[in-house]
Amino acid sequence: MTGPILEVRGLTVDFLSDRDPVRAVSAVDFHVSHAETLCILGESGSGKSVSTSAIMGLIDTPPGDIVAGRMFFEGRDLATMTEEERRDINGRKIAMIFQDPLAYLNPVHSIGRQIAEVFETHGVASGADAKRRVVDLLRRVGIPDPENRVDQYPHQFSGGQRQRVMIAMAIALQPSVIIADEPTTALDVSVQAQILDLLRDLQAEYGMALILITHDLEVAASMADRVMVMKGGQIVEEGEARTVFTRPQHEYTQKLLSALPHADDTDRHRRSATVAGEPILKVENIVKRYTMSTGLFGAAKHVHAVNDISFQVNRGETVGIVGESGSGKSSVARILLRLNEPTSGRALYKGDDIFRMNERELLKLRRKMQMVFQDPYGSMNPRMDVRSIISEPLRIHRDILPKAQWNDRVVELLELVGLKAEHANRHIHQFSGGQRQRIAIARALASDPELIVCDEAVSALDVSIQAQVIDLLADLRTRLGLSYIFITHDLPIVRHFADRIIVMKQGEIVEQGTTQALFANPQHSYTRSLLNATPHPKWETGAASQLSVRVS
Amino acid sequence: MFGYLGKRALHSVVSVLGLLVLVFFLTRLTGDPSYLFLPLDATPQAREAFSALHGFDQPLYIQFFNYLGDLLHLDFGESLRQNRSAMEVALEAFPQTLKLAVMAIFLAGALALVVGSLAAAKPGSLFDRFASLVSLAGASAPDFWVAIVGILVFAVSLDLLPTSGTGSAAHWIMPIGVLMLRPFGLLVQVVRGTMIGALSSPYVKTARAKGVRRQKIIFSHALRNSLLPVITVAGDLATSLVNGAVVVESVFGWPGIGKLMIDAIIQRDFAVVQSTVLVTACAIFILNIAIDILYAVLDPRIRYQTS
Amino acid sequence: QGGANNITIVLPEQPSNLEPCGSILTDVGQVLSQNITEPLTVIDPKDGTPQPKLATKWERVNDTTWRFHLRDGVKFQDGKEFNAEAVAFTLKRMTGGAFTCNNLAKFGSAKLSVTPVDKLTVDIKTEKPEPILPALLSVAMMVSPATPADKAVNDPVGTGPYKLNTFTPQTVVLDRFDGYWGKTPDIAKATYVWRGESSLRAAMVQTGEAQLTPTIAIQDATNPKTDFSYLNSETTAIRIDTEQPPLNDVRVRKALNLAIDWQGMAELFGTDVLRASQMVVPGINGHNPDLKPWGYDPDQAAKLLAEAKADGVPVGTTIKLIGRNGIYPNGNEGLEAMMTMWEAVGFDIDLTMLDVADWTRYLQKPFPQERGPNLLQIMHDNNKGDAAFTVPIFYHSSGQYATFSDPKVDTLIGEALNATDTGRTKAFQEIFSEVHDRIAVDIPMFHMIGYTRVGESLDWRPNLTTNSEIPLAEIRLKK
Amino acid sequence: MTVIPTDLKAAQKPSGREPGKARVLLGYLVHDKLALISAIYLLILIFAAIFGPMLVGDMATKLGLRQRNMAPFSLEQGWLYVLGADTLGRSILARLVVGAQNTLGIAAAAVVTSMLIGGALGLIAGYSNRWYSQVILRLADIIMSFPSLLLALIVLYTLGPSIPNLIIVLAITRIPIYLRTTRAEVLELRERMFVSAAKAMGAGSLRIVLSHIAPLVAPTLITIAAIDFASVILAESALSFLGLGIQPPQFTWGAMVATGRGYLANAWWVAFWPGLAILLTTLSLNLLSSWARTVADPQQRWRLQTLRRAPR
Ligand SMILES: Nc1ncnc2c1ncn2[C@@H]1O[C@H](COP(=O)(O)OP(=O)(O)OP(=O)(O)O)[C@@H](O)[C@H]1O
Ligand SMILES: Nc1ncnc2c1ncn2[C@@H]1O[C@H](COP(=O)(O)OP(=O)(O)OP(=O)(O)O)[C@@H](O)[C@H]1O
Ligand SMILES: [Mg+2]
Ligand SMILES: [Mg+2]
Repeated sequence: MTGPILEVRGLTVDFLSDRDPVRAVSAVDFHVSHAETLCILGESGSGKSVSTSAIMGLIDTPPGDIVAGRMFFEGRDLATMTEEERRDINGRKIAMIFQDPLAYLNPVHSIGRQIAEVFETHGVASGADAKRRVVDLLRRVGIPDPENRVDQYPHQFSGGQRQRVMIAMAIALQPSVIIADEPTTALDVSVQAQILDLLRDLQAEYGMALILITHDLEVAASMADRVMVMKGGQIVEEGEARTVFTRPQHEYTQKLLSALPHADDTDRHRRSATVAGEPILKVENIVKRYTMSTGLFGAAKHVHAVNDISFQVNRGETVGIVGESGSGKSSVARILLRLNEPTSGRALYKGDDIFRMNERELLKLRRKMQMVFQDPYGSMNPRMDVRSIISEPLRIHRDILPKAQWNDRVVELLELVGLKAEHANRHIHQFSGGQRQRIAIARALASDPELIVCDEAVSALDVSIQAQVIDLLADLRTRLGLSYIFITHDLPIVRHFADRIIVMKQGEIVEQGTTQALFANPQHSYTRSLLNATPHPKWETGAASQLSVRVS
Repeated sequence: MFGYLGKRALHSVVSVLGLLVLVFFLTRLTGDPSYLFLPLDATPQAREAFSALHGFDQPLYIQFFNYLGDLLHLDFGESLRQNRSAMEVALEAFPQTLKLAVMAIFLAGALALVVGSLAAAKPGSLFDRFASLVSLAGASAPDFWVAIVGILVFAVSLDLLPTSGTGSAAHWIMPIGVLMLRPFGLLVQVVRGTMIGALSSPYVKTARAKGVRRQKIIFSHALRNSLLPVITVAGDLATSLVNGAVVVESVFGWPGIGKLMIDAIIQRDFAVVQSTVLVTACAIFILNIAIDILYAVLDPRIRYQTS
Repeated sequence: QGGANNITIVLPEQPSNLEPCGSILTDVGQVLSQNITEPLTVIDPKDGTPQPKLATKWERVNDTTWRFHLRDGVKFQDGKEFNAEAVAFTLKRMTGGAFTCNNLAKFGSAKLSVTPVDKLTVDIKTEKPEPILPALLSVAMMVSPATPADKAVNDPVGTGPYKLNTFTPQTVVLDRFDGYWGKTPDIAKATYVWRGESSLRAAMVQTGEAQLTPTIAIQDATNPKTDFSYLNSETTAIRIDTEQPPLNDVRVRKALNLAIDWQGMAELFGTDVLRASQMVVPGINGHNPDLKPWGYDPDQAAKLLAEAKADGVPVGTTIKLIGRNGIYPNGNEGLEAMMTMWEAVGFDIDLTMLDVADWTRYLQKPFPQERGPNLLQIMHDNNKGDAAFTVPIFYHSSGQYATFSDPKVDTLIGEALNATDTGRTKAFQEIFSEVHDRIAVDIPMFHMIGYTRVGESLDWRPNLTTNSEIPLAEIRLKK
Repeated sequence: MTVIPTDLKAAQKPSGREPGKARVLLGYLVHDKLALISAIYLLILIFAAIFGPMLVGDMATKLGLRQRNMAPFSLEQGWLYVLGADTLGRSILARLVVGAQNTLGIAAAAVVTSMLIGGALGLIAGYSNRWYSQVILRLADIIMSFPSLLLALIVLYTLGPSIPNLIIVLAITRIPIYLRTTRAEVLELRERMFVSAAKAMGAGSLRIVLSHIAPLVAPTLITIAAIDFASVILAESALSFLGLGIQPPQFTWGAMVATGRGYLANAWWVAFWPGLAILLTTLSLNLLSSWARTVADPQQRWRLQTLRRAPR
């Protein structure tokens, strides 16, 4: 095939209202060819998702407004196509993996049905045949026990599993172009490697072109043929992957690459200086089983999500939880905040059993303990503006701040997480994935908590903002003695930020220890496989060195 | 699920009993039936004889225990007017109403889903405006007004349909048409309202990215997500129809339970009131249980506590 | 439908049952009377006199006993023979008390005992003298001796020209009875249906879905070819509660009568209505043709009120005007109009519309405590030929509806009830003039008009009795 | 009735911080022509309800027995008779104006009461799993299966006829639909993530229900309420047949329609004009409620804004 398979020229997208239009993307050009991988890197909120959505025709106009730009698929102008032609391309020729899987999966259809719909829509397969293919796909993306899980609903899956469901949906028809918007943010390194391999295989097999939006430089380096860097709605740099990574031209790219946490760079880490204050949270033998009835009258089945877990968090300490996707990390977090009841076990917060608390004690606890949810979109009320969302903890716990200061506090928090004061008037649907995550963090900080449970809290942030947020969290930890339970799949970050690390697999803790010890001398085979699964730059086959080493 | 059903059934039985107690005592607060059954110029002695004959002279609680005793033998009392078993009267009328109500709700619901969804697909469009205006006008016009004008136009002037009564398929058209108006109008509005929200949710974008047909997006993705309030409102409307499509029944001479109940209430035919309430209450309770189950079927996130 | 001699009649309401003992109720009587069941006598609508039906003649044996001679060769529809035993059975069933017999109300407190003399002769004895027993017996529908005596039935068997085919919640169907003693009627089969809406009933006859409807509203009677009006034996009035001041003052009562624009009011009920001066229609024994109704004289009314006021009568008291919903067509509007007119001459009126049961409490003794001065909307229907069905209940101090006691009137009533022939007529006429001119005890309004719509294929005219019966045998088919 | 949309707004945006909020709303209103016309119509009605009796009060009860059922569109008797005369020859126009007060007052009171009570109970029944939510639901079942006419009679016999009693009867019978609809939506909403998030922040049940769930349920309730308005007006006239409804000489549009019922074939205007007034009122309320729904939904609000485009 000659020429690019997909080409975007001069795309400019605005979002309209009765105020000045918000320019999300401004005069963007890019293209991708057969069997090629284009990585889009860039600042959170720089227009990556918007420009790719525009290709799929997913920007509602109005309120969106495609001010300028043309898009070509296989040489044909997408704008001149009939709706039917366009529909036929979507899903069959171009597929998209969305950033926030919970919101983008239909809550009332089983995931099996949602994936099978791709086959049915394009007349490829239906009925039992479609179902068989769905099970196959789920197996390929690493969902355990796919025969049983096809009939379950999105809310019954873990964040990473949902993301894989999205991926399964996208690769179902081996499209010529896949647009993957942060496809691995919720995946642990081993599953991530598996998924990336899968994408590579597909590319090799079918010559699929891949547009990969990611903030993960390692992933980008390992996948990209070309790299494009965006900032503030514009492309600031574009070129061969190797060139961009090794000789970044634009100031932002340079900053981006240098912001990467450096594994061996001991003095730049943000672990706490003085390990171990007094223990504030003691978790003892927590077990969580989810009961699921299959069908309306079928027998109940159980999923053992958490199996006898015990650990402890000290004051001023960050406990990182890493582990396999679906290993029960979010479940633990939700249980600790009493959002789900544990099947058994105890959790003592400063000596009081969280699971035995009454309403009043719970209210007090929740002031001290906050959570950042894995799926930020769903965790915020769509009817509230950002100001109300962030100030809600202040409204609940009236003693924190006098009302007159709420507004200033909101603005201050927004700025701390790299957003602007004017964002306070917007609603949650008007933000990018990373911006939502930052709003969630700002909200968690609002009530001056003692312990924050962060569930993949920085996974959608580009490295520079990630660094800014981590710095902020670390600073609060040192100044105010905050503690964190930091659930992530991102090993460099835990290494950089966590004092102790817990490794989970299949609902159990397989290993825990101080960060240094764990990284220096992993005991469990799973931990070792995690540490080894770190991706390598594409242009450098077989080398064991890491990207971070190279850049520095 | 079975546990839940059993519990609901039990609760419902309790409610039915409560309802019967209420109806029994409260109806007797509404005056002496002898005034209505005997001619106006009947003598006081005749009235006393009437009360004694039907036990209205006994203290209320005794009347109630007698009633309960009879209930145990499935004896629901005699209609004062109709000289036959009250339950027989009620059960004869009920299917007539049920047929009408089911048809009307079903048609109104189906039509409203289509019209409401299409209106929501393009809010503010010409179709949307037109659909809203027409459906609302239908829903807020007085039903007897529509019924009588309908008869004058379609039966008398155009001679297309029979004026009233039962029998052929043509007899169904006007009663159902009139009965549908309000449910249709209300449901179109509810469907439209919830659909507008659902259609702008992210999962609809996913479906678009998959290349799913517009129709299917509307009806399978968005509609499915907005069905909950629709089902509830439809259920409530069905209830009020089951409870009596009084106007339609009386205008069109449809021998249904609504008219029967109203007549019985106005005439203080207590046994018939009690029996009709019992019959409709059972139907309503079953309907509500069905709706609750439907919720759980439609939305897997909904769970009911059985404990 | 079907054949040309099958007709459909559309009634305003469903017959609640078909018990012959309830035939005085309009809904039952219009189906049953003279069709399925027949009485011994029938009232001639023109002069109120009883005429032979199943009895061929009768005579008064003594003060308390009447002898009836029965028609020979009459059979019930179940094949049983009609004879003296059957009459005795019917009357015993009526008075037995095992179930409620509405028709008995017409007998008041009269107690009957029946003795068959021979196969075709019966003696009927009453406790007190009963001069109008033959008229009273026009409500006693003869039923087959096979009818259960202890409970009301829905499958009546009588001697009439039609027998019941089916009775369902939708229809009543009557078939011609071949063994009928009289002339074979034209109509072979009659189907009764019912619709509450007057305009619908009219439409059904217009479209040919039905051939006859006994009552339509005045505004629907628009086609002179098919719509006939008839004086329907109903008289409307306002009863004055004369025990309550200021209504106990005769000037106030007269003022009430004078304040109404009667001609204007007549517009509401149809220009054919007769302005009433008494509670019975012309043709009823005892009607006083010389009695002049009150006219419209608001000045006079105001003057009377002023006089009464000067004498210390509390004419400013709020008077409750109690109406009954749906009592007769345009009844509510009528009351509203009257209220406006009364207020115009200086009354203070408070209108309340009640449902039947509630309204009845005000109609009948014992009246509610604390009822205050009130005016009650009433309608009275006497189609039984004699003022005795009216006067005692309204005007005797012990009468069910009476709100006053006047010794003179009481005596007059006593005399009238025992009198016969012209003496009886005179006595009733005097009572009517007493209560109207001297006491002004109530406000008679109109003798009402009913409208029927009769399909063009039928030859039939309504009359005074149409409210209680529609004899199918009298309906002829036009050629 | 214009209270409804403003109420909703208040619920959506708790603190009125932006200056000129009324201005913004007015702008939104101007943007939706149908809603604007509705608002104007409702304002006129409210004006009529307040000042109507003063302006044409006497004319509404002035009899004209000799001009019964006078046909509309004639100015012979004066402009008040353009819509014709009713069965007692009274000016229909004057009666429409005077009747607005009682009609709107009763209907609004009944609808708002049932919506508030039903909504509140529905929130409780949907959100809580305690025993009382079962009790509430079964109570709703009972009300639903209790014949409303019987209820009316009981109230009539025990409490007597009066406008407050009338409102009670009308309100009680309408409660279940709000209750059950609210509950159905709450069942789904309470499983949403943002509810969990609010819980995690320490929000109590009351707060979650009122500030997170109620605003999302409100639009549906208001949609139902707007249509219910018509049914309540008509139900009211049906009750006057029992003596519980409004008593003459007081009257409502519903009562006017009921009077005209028998004249549809001959003097259509007697029932038509009040019927039209009811219809237009309901229609306006609905258009306005659908406008309010758009205002309240941040994702849809742009539809009412004058979008400012970038120059090309
Ligand atoms: N519906 C909307 N209305 C207004 N502004 C919007 C809307 N959607 C997105 N934006 C804005 O457009 C800009 C680009 O958003 P986009 O989602 O493309 O960012 P992104 O590059 O994908 O960021 P991230 O990495 O955080 O996901 C952001 O500033 C965002 O706030
Ligand atoms: N509501 C639920 N019903 C049934 N199963 C559930 C439910 N929620 C989670 N699970 C299952 O429990 C297991 C643990 O889920 P959890 O969300 O805790 O995983 P996780 O460690 O957070 O994974 P990830 O990193 O992918 O987010 C998964 O297998 C998931 O499918
Ligand atoms: Mg994005
Ligand atoms: Mg998780």
